[in-house]
Amino acid sequence: MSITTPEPGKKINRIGLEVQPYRGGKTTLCAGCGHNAISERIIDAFFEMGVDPKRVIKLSGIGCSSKSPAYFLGGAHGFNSVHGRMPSVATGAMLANKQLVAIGVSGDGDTGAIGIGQFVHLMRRNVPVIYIIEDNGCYGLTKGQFSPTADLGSVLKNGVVNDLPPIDTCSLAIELGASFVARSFSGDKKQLLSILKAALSHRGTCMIDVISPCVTFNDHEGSTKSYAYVKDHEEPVGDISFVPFFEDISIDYEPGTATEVRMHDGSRLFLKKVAADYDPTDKSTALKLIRDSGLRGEFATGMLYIEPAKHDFTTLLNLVDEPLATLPLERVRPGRDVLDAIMESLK
Amino acid sequence: MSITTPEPGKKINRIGLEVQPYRGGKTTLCAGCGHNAISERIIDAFFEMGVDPKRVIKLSGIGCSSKSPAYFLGGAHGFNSVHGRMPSVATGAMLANKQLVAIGVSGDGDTGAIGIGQFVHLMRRNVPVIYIIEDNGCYGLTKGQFSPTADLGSVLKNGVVNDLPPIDTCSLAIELGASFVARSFSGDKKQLLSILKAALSHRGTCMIDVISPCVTFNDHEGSTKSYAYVKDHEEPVGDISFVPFFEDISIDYEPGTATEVRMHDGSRLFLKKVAADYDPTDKSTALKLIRDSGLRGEFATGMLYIEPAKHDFTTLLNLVDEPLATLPLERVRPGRDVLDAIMESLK
Amino acid sequence: MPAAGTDILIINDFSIQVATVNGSGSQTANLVLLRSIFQMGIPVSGKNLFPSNIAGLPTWYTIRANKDGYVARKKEIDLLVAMNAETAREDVLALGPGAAVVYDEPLKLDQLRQDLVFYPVPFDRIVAEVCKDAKLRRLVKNMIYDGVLSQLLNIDLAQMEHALRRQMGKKLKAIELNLAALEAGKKFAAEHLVKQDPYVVEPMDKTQGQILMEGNAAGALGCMMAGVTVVAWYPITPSSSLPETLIQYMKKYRMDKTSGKATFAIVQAEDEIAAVGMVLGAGWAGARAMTSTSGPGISLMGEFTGLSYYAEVPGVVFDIQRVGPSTGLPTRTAQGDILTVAMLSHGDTKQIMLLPATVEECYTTAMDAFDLAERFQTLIFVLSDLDLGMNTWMSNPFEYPTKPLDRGKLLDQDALQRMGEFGRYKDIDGDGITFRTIPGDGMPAYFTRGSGHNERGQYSERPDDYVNNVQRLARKFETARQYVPPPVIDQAPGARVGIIAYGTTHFAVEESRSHLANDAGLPTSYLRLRAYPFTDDLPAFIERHDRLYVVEQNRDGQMLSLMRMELDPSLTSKLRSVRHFNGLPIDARSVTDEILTQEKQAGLQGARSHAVPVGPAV
Amino acid sequence: MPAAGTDILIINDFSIQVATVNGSGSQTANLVLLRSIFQMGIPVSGKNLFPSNIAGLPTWYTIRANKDGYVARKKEIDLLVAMNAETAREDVLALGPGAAVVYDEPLKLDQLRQDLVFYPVPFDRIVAEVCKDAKLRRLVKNMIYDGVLSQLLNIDLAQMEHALRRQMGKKLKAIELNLAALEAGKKFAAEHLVKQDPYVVEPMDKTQGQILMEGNAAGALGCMMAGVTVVAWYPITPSSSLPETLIQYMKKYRMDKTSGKATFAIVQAEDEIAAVGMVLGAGWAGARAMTSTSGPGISLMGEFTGLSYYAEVPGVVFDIQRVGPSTGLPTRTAQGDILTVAMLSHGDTKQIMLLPATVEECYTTAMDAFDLAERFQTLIFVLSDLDLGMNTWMSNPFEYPTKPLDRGKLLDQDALQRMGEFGRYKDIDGDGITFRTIPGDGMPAYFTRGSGHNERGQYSERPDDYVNNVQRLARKFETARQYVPPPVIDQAPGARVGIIAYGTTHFAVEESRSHLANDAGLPTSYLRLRAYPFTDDLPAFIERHDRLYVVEQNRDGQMLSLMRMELDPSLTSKLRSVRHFNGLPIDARSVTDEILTQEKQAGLQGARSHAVPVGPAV
Ligand SMILES: Cc1ncc(C[n+]2csc(CCOP(=O)(O)OP(=O)(O)O)c2C)c(N)n1
Ligand SMILES: Cc1ncc(C[n+]2csc(CCOP(=O)(O)OP(=O)(O)O)c2C)c(N)n1
Ligand code: SF4
Ligand code: SF4
Ligand SMILES: [Mg+2]
Ligand SMILES: [Mg+2]
Repeated sequence: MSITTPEPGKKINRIGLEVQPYRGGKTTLCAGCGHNAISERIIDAFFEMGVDPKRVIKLSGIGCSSKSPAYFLGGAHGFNSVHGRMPSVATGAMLANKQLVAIGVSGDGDTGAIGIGQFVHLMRRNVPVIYIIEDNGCYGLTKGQFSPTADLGSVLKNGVVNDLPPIDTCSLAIELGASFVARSFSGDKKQLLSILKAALSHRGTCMIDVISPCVTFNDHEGSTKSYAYVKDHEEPVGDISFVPFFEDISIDYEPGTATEVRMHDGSRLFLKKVAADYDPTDKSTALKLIRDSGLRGEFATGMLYIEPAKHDFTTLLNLVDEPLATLPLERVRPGRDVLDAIMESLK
Repeated sequence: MSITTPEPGKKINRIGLEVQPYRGGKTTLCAGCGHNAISERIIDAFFEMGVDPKRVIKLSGIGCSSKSPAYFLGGAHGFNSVHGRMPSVATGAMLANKQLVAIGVSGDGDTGAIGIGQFVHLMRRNVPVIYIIEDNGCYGLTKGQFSPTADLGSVLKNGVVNDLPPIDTCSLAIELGASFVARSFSGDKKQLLSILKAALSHRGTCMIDVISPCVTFNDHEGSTKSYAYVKDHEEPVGDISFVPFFEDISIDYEPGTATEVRMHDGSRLFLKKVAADYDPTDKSTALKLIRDSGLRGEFATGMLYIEPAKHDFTTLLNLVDEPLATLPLERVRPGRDVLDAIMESLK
Repeated sequence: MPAAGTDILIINDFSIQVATVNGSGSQTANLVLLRSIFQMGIPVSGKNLFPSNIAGLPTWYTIRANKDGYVARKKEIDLLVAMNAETAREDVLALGPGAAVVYDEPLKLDQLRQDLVFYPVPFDRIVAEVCKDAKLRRLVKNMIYDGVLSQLLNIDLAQMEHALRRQMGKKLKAIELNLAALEAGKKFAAEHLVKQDPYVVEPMDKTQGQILMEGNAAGALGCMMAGVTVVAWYPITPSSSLPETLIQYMKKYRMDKTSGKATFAIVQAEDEIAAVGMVLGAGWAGARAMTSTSGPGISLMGEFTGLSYYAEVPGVVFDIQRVGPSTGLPTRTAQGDILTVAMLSHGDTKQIMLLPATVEECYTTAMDAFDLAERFQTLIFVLSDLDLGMNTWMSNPFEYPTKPLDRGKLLDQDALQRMGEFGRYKDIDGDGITFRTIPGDGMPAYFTRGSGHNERGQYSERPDDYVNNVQRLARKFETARQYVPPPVIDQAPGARVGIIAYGTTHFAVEESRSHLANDAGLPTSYLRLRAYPFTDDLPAFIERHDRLYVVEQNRDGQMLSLMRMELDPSLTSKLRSVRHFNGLPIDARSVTDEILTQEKQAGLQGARSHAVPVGPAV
Repeated sequence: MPAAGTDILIINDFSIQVATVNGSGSQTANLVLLRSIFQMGIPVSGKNLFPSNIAGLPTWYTIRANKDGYVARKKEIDLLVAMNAETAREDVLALGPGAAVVYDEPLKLDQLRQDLVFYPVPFDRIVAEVCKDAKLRRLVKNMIYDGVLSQLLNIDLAQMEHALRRQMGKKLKAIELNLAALEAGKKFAAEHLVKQDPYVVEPMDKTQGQILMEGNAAGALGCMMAGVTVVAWYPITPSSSLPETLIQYMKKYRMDKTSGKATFAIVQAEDEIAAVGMVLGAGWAGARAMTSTSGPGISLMGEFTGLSYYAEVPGVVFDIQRVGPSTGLPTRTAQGDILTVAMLSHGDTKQIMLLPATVEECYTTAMDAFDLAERFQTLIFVLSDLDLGMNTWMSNPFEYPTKPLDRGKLLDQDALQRMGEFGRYKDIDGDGITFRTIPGDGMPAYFTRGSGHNERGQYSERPDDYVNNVQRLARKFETARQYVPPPVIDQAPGARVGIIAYGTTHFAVEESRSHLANDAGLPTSYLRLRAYPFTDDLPAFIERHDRLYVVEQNRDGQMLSLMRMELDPSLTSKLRSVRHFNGLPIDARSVTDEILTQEKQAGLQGARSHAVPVGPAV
């Protein structure tokens, strides 16, 4: 199996762009913050897939994580909105222009606490957004309080122990209707990159929970979201091989050892099975897998669930092909006859 | 198996009260509304369990369902708060006085739409509240729009078809940490009464989703929340026999055919198994059961999940035994020495 | 038809109140009654006073017919139709002497008072005769009082039939049944009732070519004509009928002819925060987007409103006001959100508000709102109310819009050249309004944020960047004064007293002015506000008068407060307050009485006390 | 120590600004510096100007020492410690002539200007000598500038050592290392730097017995002493340190001695809506409950605030204000939420606000707030700000409260007797405040609702019930005028000009008044507001003066707007506005300059323009 990754330097991608417009401003996050690594993978994925930044919108809520859209894809429009409400803003933007590619970045506090309501409904609607949770189990920007994804028994720097069960955002997303659900780790470059590229080929909500250690507040012994802990307890559910539609590569697996998924844009995703009963297109097994690894104190990473053919929200709404935002006057203002008819009916 | 149900009339209960203080104001809901039947079961359960109304608080959000606390337990304090926010109000009240018995009534719109965020966090905290969703798949009070529990393909009176998947509040509650999760039907007197009585013996969040048809807006052919449809598609997961702590009754089941659950207050719950692998104390099987019956187009009712020993939120917070609300001054204002010491440390 | 027992006839000037139970299907009968009078050429209005409940509680429907075109609520009920046993006693006791009562005979209401005219009608007996199917009787019964009134008031039965057919469309069976009831009612009245009250209808020509419509429907129509493409809403009384009517219009008139697909997206959001969030996301991405809500929703939209103000994202919010605070009286009318909306959200913010008074203005204001939203790149709040939104009003037919859409300052090559490098928040025109680009438009991208930013939209915490930016926002708000709809002014020659009002208060004021001028010899000038911020017309109008009454429907004199905040104290010292806030639409007599009382006081004393609002409430 | 190169010495009157990078651990060095001066008896304040970021961005810490006790921000920096390469150039260019700069030698800042005093220090070299472990150097390095300043300013090294030990507690290793750095810094300065600036410290006795504290800690202490039992909060800058300090206090001092259990519940809620919802649930059930937030949280609490107002449920909300609108500048200070809070929530609502200015008032106001919440059965808003909440202030030690808790009108037998039948909203005392019962207290139950209700708490849509109820609420608000903390007034004999301010603006005003009186010959009277609604002291004070300056830290003159809304125009015509809103704490010079400019104009012209607020912003 082989996927060509571009060398650094003046390499240009499929649509003739250098990596520059995929980069963003200089990060103001802490050195070593997991969020920075995720930004880099996002840059790589969009560059390698040849997505035009001018067609991309980047959205976020509030938090260290939510700042990160400023640090990638400088050529794209960005919207750093308010705490926990990125889902509604992203939904509105995609309704306005369904031709855009939306990437939303949130934090575990931004999503799990104040934003869980909008999260639920975005998943349920299967709005075409790549929704990334940069998950560090704490509130980085407000100095390290526990977030709702903090594990039971995880310990804060100041010794406070978390005594509430975590919200598993992947289970929730699967349960609620998201059609592409994955979990990864900011330190796992290869896996994260494959997932992001696959997400760019999917039409519908791609919910990607990326464990992303907070080096300043939650990277110590006793934390279950530290680099060390995550490296030790990550359980990939299988290798991911992604073949974009514009590459002609054949992948060989022994029959029965991998699931092949054909994506919306013609790309192909090969998911190697680790356990025999692992079926990433079946909700129940996906949910059980997550729960079981959780009970073992581990966390399953990789493509957890995928439903490539599910209708996304703009399709459900039967929108015209063109962006609503720029329909010309004659298509959005009915004629004089319509007004006359309505007036007549009211006389 | 036998449980004595009180005859009508001047019967008094265990604590010497007639049924009168358990009744409420005259209902202003539509004749035939499922919510009224639920109010009646609540009256029965509290009366039969001999819970003193003066120890009870009734809370709700906004909706036809949320009006119903005015129609039961007139002797209890009630709080009809704002739309979707009953969980936080109930949490605060129980922190103020953990000796109270809280019953919260919500609707599927109140909970599933605007209130889903607070719902998630109440479940996660396992706050000791009996949380009832009077679930009619629509917004009754605002005249019949779909709510997020409306089933895929269900049809409104005006012909509009629901094309979003429903939120399964029971699955969500189990997933999130509620320790007592049940589903019932306003038309199933016996089952609902047993569940409510068991809930009164449980310490922790009792999430009870009660399908409760809206006769005015959602009781027609094509609706999946009509009386007719629900009667046809209800799948009880098994008989429930509840033996309150103050009754000395023995129940005989063939070994292996029932699960016996010992409740917080010493009451006992016998759950007869329908399927061999049904285990109401195991999250995964409970979730699977719900999902599988859903896939068959049916809905499982009964006690879906129970975890009797799980610590409730007030226990987690290690609160003193007395109500916080009425602690005397000397227990809530530290002495002069404390202030002096603090002042000294700041000099 | 000369009435026995009365000496004078009162022609085309009365109010009818029908007291029923909600969910009992009286709406058809009431609309038929309203429409038949309207068709006879007499100005009318119809107001539904309903409970926050689905079925079983008291409801009152009030029709006012007035030859002079005054259609505000009339304080006095001239003719009561008492169908609701529960409230009948109280309803009758509340009437003024001389009023007439049509009532269900078994209620024996005639024993309650001597000073009224009573018309007992055995509804159950009559309905049993015309409607064999007992189950249908409840629905048909109401049509009987229409028949009775047709006889008593001299309303043309043919007009009632016409109205009924219109109402019921193709339901021929139902029409037949209802017609029979109508006729039976009329027949009963003709045979058994002796006209004793003075109220009669005579044909006129004052409604020729006019329409009957609710404000929410008119607003919806305006939104469609404004080219709205994204609608996110959450049900709430009295707002829901705006988006719900819009859905109907859009499904009918805005499906793309060739593809059969929708040129719009309408989403029932999970709550008001999500609704306004979607609006802002869509507005940011270039769509004309809107939501509609009422007080509780407004309170929830505070945070996003601040984002819209500060990050400059367009959108339209309809606030169909109801009685607050909190859940309040969801089915009663008020103008109580003025102050809250004007300064919605923390920090230094000011919101632009539009204030339609008529159904026609609901239509035009909706179109203005979208233009202003794109011009000023911020949320525009349209403050209507329950009375306007849900009740039935006469209007001239609406005009087809001829102006093109104002999409505001979208960056183009010309602007880019003038600017040098693109700066999203660079004020090159000096009006506080800057140029924006839209994702996917190929123009330079920028980063939108609710946090501090400089002219180029970059993150900044610099004191000077912050000050420059918020001062520009203040400048932009000043610019808005030139763009919002100016007030409508009626200057009475020589008048020393002025009245200031807005929204539905207009109708009571109009009528009160005629009372004041004709009956009390007090001519008044009138300024009707149509927007906040105020235009210069307001201080100029105040300047021209000695005393001005700000009439509004809230407890705290909210618009007066805004004026006091904004205008010079030498002007605001002339302002007095007339307030009406019991949930019923304001009526002319209350306004007149209160103004006359205050005028008398003004004659006696000079100075006024400290507390605002000046003057007692109506 | 006479300074070479300067003729006059300026003793105990200067500002020091330390420019570093956040996350670099300079906080210890800064606090040691602050505290050592304080310990020498000189009045000080310490203000941290930090970015909304965790590590790597510029941060400035400013210490002001002032023999006269003026501790507002000083506009001019007298001594800059430039540790941050990124901002050094700009920092130096912004200084006034004659200022001194201690800087990291490689930055070569002395080449930038001729009119400053430069003290180059080779920090890296010095730190390498005292700290072998390269990893620790970053943290220790800052202590070197303390040593340098000890030498340059004549700060007793023993006091620094004392402060350091206090700060570091039992970390002996770290103390040793830091002490070495301190000494090395002092030694370097003694050997290599020649004093050329005039600023020196001399021991005084003005801080005897005083404490140093942040407002949020003081507020937390007040809450604990007020007997708070339920706290629900959501993290947000600059509020978080209030609940976080409270947690520490409560864990230490409020665990039940016998059972070891908590006499309190503190919950990190999922957001601000839930936080205030929990507060209301708890308040309704009888607990003293509170939350603490900042602007964005306030915007989210609108709906619940209306419920609290209308259903009359007690609770306390701290708003530690930061710069809005929207996310704004989360780490900068403002007084920008005044208007929003005063009329938070739709419908006719008015909220009670308390306005502490000092850390001591944070403590006492917290206690007042809980008493008022229970007395008035509504949310009480305590409006502090970032400057007060997060910066370090001197204060007299706090007094132990002697008043019992005011639990307000809880129904008892006496009241029940006077009332006849219990009516939750029956006003038997005429003050608008009614009696409540608490679940579990055995008294009659009632039903609380945000919808319309009558005196007995029953659901009602009746116009009269509604009007009676909201008029009673207005009456209750009037009653509050007698209960809230009255303003603090300093009447200057013969002064024609008055100043009105509130909150942290106080410190700049105090100092400005001395400038105005002593340097400009303009004596001023001063009224410091401590609450809204206003007491009668305010109009009386205005009455006594010709011109009054309302000084505040927001763009729109928000408190002035409230006064214009409420007071008679004959009074408000005297009010002018002085505003400062760039995110930095207001300083005296800006106030003085602006007042003098406006005074000059007042001398020239009589009339004023229409627009509010009057006068340009600072
Ligand atoms: C309404 C509102 N409440 C609170 C805050 C303060 N706040 C900013 S970021 C944040 C939490 C961020 O946590 P998370 O989303 O996990 O992001 P991280 O910083 O950990 O990446 C909070 C509470 C806010 N900005 N807005
Ligand atoms: C903030 C807010 N938004 C909207 C409403 C209007 N509203 C009242 S009840 C309701 C929905 C009720 O639906 P549900 O909870 O299912 O209760 P049901 O009436 O069906 O029993 C809505 C949207 C409101 N009261 N408050
Ligand atoms: S505080 Fe934590 S989450 Fe925030 S930038 Fe630093 S490491 Fe990342
Ligand atoms: S509208 Fe529906 S939910 Fe509401 S009371 Fe009537 S039947 Fe019940
Ligand atoms: Mg986080
Ligand atoms: Mg419902």
